[in-house]
Amino acid sequence: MVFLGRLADLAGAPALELAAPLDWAGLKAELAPALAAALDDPRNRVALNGALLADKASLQAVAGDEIALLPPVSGG
Amino acid sequence: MVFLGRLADLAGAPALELAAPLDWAGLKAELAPALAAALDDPRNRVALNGALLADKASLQAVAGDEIALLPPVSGG
Amino acid sequence: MPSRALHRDIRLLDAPFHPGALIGPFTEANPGLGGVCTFVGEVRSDPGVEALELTHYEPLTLSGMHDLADRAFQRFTLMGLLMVHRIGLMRPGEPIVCVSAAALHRRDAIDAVDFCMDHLKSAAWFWKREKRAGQWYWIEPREADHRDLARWQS
Amino acid sequence: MPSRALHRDIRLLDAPFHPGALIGPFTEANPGLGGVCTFVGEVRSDPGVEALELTHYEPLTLSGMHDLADRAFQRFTLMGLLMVHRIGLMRPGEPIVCVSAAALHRRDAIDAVDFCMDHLKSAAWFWKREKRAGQWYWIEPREADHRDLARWQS
Repeated sequence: MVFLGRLADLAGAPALELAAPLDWAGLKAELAPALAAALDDPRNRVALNGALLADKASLQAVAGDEIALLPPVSGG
Repeated sequence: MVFLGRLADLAGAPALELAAPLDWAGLKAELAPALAAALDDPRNRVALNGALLADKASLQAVAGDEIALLPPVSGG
Repeated sequence: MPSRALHRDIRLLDAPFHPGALIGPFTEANPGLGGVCTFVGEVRSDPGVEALELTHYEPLTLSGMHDLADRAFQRFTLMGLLMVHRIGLMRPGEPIVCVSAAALHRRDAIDAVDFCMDHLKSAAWFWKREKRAGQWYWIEPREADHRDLARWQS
Repeated sequence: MPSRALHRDIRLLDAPFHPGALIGPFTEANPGLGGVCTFVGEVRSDPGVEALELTHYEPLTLSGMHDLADRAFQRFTLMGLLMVHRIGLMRPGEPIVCVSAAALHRRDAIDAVDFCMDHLKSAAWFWKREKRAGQWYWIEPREADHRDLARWQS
């Protein structure tokens, strides 16, 4: 799982290895409370293998998948 | 007197020497009818020594003055 | 000019670049153009700012810039579009973005650059932080950037 | 940046010029800028057009460009403004106008270029004619140019 922008600071690292498979509830259970809360924040988007999820809670990740947690962008 | 843009074609030359002094009526009397009509056309502006006249008919030119007849501009 | 290929050059660069070296070839690649509009953004010399870092998310950022170019080509009558964006660590004075649009008419060229810049500033996948007094601070989106973006919704 | 001089470069040129050679020094003359917007207009390769000639009236044209620059500096927050316009005989593909604005913020730079171009196109003292099949034809102002100009009246 990769964390972008300020969420990398919150996670303490730009990436984290998690055991698959994972659904939304499983993912939140694996993360520290602050990161689980960031997952729920509607301003933060989730991408699976480079594709944004329209409905984050529908996440279904299997071994080898890359989950990305993306905070609001802050400009070029 | 100088003629800009298409008015130089109408005048047959870019410039013309006229005897001074000249007021508006005197200027029109010196010019061919087509040019006199162009003078009256409100789309054409008149400058005296590089300064646009707000009221063309107030023209008072003396020896050495440059009168310019300026048609609508057509872009850079 | 029937069915000539549209010229498109979209890049993410992780090292300093010289906009002038891009614009000459871009202009020459669009013969017959009426006008070229170019915007170059540089890292401002704000007091106390030592460096700027732009992070991107590779699977989204470049494809997002291509989507933006597609929309610019749909919305404006363009001959060519150049969109180059820095990522990584930058110092004040370094170019950070260069967008150039070539068109038959100036309105399309100017508006396309305006459109692309507004979207790059507040809808592209970049995260920016700046270093002041040895500390990094994340930059929040500016309200003015959101207002600029909203101009294109109509 | 307290009380730094504003950089202004306004010129009429009667021979071909290379915009790239103007923009580099212009950008360097405005250290600390946030963005530079540049528009370059070229003589379009319209079918049948062999040449273009721009006439000006020297006592009005250059001073009119300076007045326009004054208004741009009043209306937008600019650091520098470059406005270079060709006069005389030109061939398709030759640059005819180059306007560049440097500012702390992109909105000012882009809008200033847009403003100057609209005024140069339909309110500056130039007369244009083009040669087709060996004959010269005077160009009338385009309706679109008047509409573009009217955007700035409010």
